[in-house]
Amino acid sequence: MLYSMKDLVAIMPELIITAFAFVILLIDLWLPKKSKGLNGVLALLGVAIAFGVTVSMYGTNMTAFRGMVVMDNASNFAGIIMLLTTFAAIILSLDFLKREDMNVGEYYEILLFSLVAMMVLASTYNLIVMFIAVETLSIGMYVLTGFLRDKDESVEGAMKYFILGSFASTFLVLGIGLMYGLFGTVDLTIIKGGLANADSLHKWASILAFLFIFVGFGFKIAAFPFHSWTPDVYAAAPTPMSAFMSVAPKVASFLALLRFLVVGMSPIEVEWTKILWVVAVFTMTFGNTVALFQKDLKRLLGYSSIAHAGYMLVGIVATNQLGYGAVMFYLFGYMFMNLGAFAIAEFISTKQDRGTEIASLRGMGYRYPLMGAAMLLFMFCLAGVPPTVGFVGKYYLFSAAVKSHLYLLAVIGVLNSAVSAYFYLNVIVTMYMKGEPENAQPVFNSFPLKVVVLLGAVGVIYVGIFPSTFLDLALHSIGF
Amino acid sequence: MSGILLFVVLAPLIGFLINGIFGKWTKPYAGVIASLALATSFVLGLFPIMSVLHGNIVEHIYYTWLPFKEVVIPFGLRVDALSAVMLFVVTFVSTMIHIYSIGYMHGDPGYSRFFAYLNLFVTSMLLLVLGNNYLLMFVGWEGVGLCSYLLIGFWYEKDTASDAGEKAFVVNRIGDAGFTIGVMFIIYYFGSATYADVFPRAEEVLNSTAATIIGLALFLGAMGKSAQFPLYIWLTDAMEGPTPVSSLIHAATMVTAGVYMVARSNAIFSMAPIAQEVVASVGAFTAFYAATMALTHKDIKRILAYSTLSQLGYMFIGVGVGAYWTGMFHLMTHAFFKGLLFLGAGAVMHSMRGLLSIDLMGGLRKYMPQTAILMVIASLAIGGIPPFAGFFSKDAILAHALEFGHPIIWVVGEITAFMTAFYMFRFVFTVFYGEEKVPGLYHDLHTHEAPAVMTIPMWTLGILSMVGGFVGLHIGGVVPFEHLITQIAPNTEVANEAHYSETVLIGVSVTMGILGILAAWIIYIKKIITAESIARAFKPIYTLLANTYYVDEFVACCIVKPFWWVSRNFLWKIVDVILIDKGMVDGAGWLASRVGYLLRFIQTGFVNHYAYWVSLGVIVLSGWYIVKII
Amino acid sequence: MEAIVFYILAIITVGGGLGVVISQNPFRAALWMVLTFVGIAGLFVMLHAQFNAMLQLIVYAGAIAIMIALTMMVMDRRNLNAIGRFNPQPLWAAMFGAGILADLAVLALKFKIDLSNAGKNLAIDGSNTKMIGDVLFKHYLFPFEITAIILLVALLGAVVLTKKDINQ
Amino acid sequence: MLVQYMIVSALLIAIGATGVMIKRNFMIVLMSLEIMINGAGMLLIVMAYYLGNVSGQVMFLFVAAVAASETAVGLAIAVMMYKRKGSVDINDFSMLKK
Repeated sequence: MLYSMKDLVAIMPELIITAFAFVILLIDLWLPKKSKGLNGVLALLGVAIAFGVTVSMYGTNMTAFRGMVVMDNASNFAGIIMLLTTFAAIILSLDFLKREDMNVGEYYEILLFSLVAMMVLASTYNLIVMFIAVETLSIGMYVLTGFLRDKDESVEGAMKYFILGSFASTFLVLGIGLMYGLFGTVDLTIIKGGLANADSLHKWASILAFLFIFVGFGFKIAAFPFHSWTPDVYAAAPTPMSAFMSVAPKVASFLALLRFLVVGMSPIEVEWTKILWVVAVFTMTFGNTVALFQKDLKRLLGYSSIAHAGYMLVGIVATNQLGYGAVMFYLFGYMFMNLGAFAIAEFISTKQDRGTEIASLRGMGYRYPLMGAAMLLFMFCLAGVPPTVGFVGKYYLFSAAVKSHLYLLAVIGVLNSAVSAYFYLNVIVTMYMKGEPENAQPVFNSFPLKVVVLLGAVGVIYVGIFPSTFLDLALHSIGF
Repeated sequence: MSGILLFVVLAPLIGFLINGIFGKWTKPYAGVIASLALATSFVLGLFPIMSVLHGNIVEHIYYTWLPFKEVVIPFGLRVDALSAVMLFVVTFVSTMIHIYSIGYMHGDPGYSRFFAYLNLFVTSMLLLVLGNNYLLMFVGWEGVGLCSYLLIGFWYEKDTASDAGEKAFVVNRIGDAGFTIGVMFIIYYFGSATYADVFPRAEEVLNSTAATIIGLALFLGAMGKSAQFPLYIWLTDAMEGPTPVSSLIHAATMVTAGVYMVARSNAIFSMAPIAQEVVASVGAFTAFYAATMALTHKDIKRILAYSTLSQLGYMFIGVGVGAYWTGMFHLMTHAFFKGLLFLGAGAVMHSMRGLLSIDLMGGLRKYMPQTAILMVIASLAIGGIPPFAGFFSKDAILAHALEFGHPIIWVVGEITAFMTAFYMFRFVFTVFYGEEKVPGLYHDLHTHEAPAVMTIPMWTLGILSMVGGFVGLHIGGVVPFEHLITQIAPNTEVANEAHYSETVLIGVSVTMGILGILAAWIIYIKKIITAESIARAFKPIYTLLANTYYVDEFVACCIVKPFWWVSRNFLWKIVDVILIDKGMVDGAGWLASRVGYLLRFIQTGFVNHYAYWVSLGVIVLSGWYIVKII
Repeated sequence: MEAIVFYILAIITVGGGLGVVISQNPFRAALWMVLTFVGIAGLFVMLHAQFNAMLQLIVYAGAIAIMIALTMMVMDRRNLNAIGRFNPQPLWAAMFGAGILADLAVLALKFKIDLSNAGKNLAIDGSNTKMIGDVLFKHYLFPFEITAIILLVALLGAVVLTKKDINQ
Repeated sequence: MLVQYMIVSALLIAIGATGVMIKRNFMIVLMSLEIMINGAGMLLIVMAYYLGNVSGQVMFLFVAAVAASETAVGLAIAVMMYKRKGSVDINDFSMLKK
């Protein structure tokens, strides 16, 4: 037997999600227009079941499909974050699609298939599998970005994302080709051994191969200078999808990057830390300085997500267990704050225009006190103010850097997060201190949306005050 | 005891939650609820304080907050001598100010919001003070910053208010970055941030370079929060908030957090003479500089704001020279009399319908007798006149500065003491004495004494301003307050401690205070030197000779007037407004924004250009290594 | 002999690529692209990758080229041809392209691997296809399955983005 | 011959990249992307030959499949663009910026 049931167990959550995607695909054909909402419910159900399975399988370590798939704590932890994100994104979509009159099953199918791709990306040591997974999720994201076909910016966002995404993934293929040429394999665990024994010329060549692969991942995590798609795409995509995109693909890509760097490229650690040091500094500085000028909430969050990618790179550059664990924990916290902030962006959006200008938040703190308070929390969390989870996460990231004697990097990180306070604060100032607009535009009053905001707010505070369980999970998830 | 201690922190939090969530319904009672929450906290706080007075340290760890692999950061509360003082000051002064606010904020549309913020502020402040490790202190630290910002911008309809709030937050973040870095180094060196782990081992773990770096980083944080030069700029703008806020946050409690933090870190500072020198020098400079500012301002709240800066400078002199208890002592007395001064100013504003300029006031004594008396008491206290509270603490600071080998700082401190007495009595004399400047104004405004709900807290603080300094008296060879604090924060050992006659030192201090009051009396009561009298001074010499107050005229002409001019035109208009405010604060913002503004053009909107960036990244990154292969 | 064939194919391939970039008319560009794909297929044959060569012809030169051509058919020809040849800063683009080329060329010149197995182990019983099938289904089953998903996603995506009335 | 093959691959990638950066017509950008990814994929076949290891050829299958899917979505986007603005000039789609 080449493959057995055991192999299927290792991809159980993926299988469940795929199965539900197919169920939606079939059922959608017969659903009358007014009961299209069922699609979303089914998708939620699928994600919930997969979540249960992932949680119950936490702690198992196995490889399957001849080493193409690994199931370990890291993949399960990342899976938990991604499943939660998807769950929230689907909830946010329920009313949104109805409002935009785009309530079709394809949306959920593509979303679920992208989720499968991300989960695969997070659970493999094989470069070619990584490539296929990255591409699957990218293609899903291209489509979802352009999903509101009747809007100019949707088309533009999809076009830009498509061109740049394909452009970057070519370099990924190039890098994989070079790695394969150098070591005769694309399995990172084997490449590691080969790299350790490589002569200097091989080593230099493999550094270049690493760089080309890094372009592909750097693009997905929005690291400078591969970031340029981020604000445009976040602004263009349907808001629930911006929320989804800003978290889930990042989780998967960061974990894949960790596996690639920490396992595969560990013999050339000295070199990649140098490169990532520079990239991290540029990424956070760029994201934070340009964000100072944003007038649109979604673009602001786009730049802020670039900056946060920079912070998380700090954790990787620290090259210690603490740093890797901190990256995972930060991703977990980032999920709450970003989903919440995008949910608020959706809350203030209208069907006619994008309507997410920061100015339209004016007076919101008084018109909708609870939503305003939640937004205040999310903004402070993004800025890293205690006792929110943003502070705890940053604290661990920078402490990891200090632990590895990267003082300058830690200081730059701290200063950056000081600068970032300015534009997050600006949002709050607009909400509370710029008076009421003359004709306040209506908000998107959707019950599911409020649930997401509430959960986000609770998460931000709860994980900030009682982080130890989650920290344990995150720190122990990194077993490589 | 552990439950009591936790409830000390939780009581105001509960108040915040009640007023914050049910504000719509609790509005009429918001002030009462908030005050009750605070009173509970104060009463419960007395238990651990009593225990501390008996020589114990109360410390409880509730749960592990951050399990940092080998570094464990607990959520624990600790009351020792230092935090007991702070606990008392914070809960007591806050309770008084809460009660006062019931009257002051009466009828404000944001009544319940105001009390919710105040309660949240006290929660954070208590966390800052009672936390048993640096990270918990940081939580409180940021929390008070947040509340301060919310309260400064409380009347957001005024543009200046929201701008001031923003400025406060941003300047504080600069300091916070320093604090964060300092704490990171502490964790790096000690493997812990808990006080009980850090301080006993400081001498074996740290060398003096490390201690200096940590000390300076921490002091950067203290400078931000305690508004020391040049990060003071936010505090004067912070006066845009309601006056009880200025009283509570920007005078009595929050701004002293920096002093508390330095005193708390005494083990580290005592190892770093350079850092201490910096702390003391910055403190002395701020004390002097801010006092010169206070001389010329006409807005009553700004005068008090500059005076706060100046007094904070004194506290930093105290902790900077290594006599930590003196800094803490002045912190406590200052909380009483400065809280009172602001409350008095608030009472004046209240009855003057928000007018702030001293040019419009005069003779208010007749309309507000109680306030006038209280303000005189507070001014005597801040002016350093015995037996009022400020005298003891200021004298202790200056005496220790001299004894620990800082004569220049002592001189600066004494000059500042003169100026302090002068500007405070300038304020008191112009506002409460003399005749009405604008006839009929008080009648139009229905100026009257503040209601009892406001005067009673003021009297309470007034009494403490009078007697609060007695804990610094020599009783049977020991100074009780010194004895208490030095258990936790022993004085830095100084190699050759100088000894001076105590009587002489006290004599100098008192003389300075009295001279200041006298000068103010001459100028503002006797009106010998006024703007018009300056003009008269240039009349033919014989008039001058005939004038019995020739000396005063000379002083006015050759010393006071130039000094005035320099203070007003150079220090304030150029250094303060242009250099610090426009230059540093706005300049840094301007630079960051310029960079961001330019970088933003990377995002041209053309997808080709985005592809350029990706390629550029590829070329630069791989070129870096390609060059090495060739 | 082999070298001559290689150079001819290489020139066809690269020339075709240049043709795509230079031409203004997208239909002509598509033809140049087909030429490149054919050249690549030829190179694949020389590299003992017969199956891939066929695939290259069928998928790329056949399916993809025709798909692109068909898509262009539905658009207005005049509009298509009216689009400017280059963007306003062609020099920058060319410079970046040259930079990438220089990087990769240096890498190619310095790239050394063990060539002792060159051309071996690429076929079972003289059949490259058999060998590929063997490896594909034994070792690469999992990525193969994922590939199924990517095709499905692309299909769904293409439908959802272009369908006339989405709610039908 | 390895070097020559790699140079061809490098040329294809560079030409394709230049095409993406230089062209305004979305259709030609799409073709340039195809050329690029083919150039990169070709490397797999080259390596497979010189290593005597058939995995590279198998991996090229995946790359081809991915490229085909990408093209499908790319063409769908082209149709969208054409429907919105009657043009596939990418410079007409530059509203989102800064």
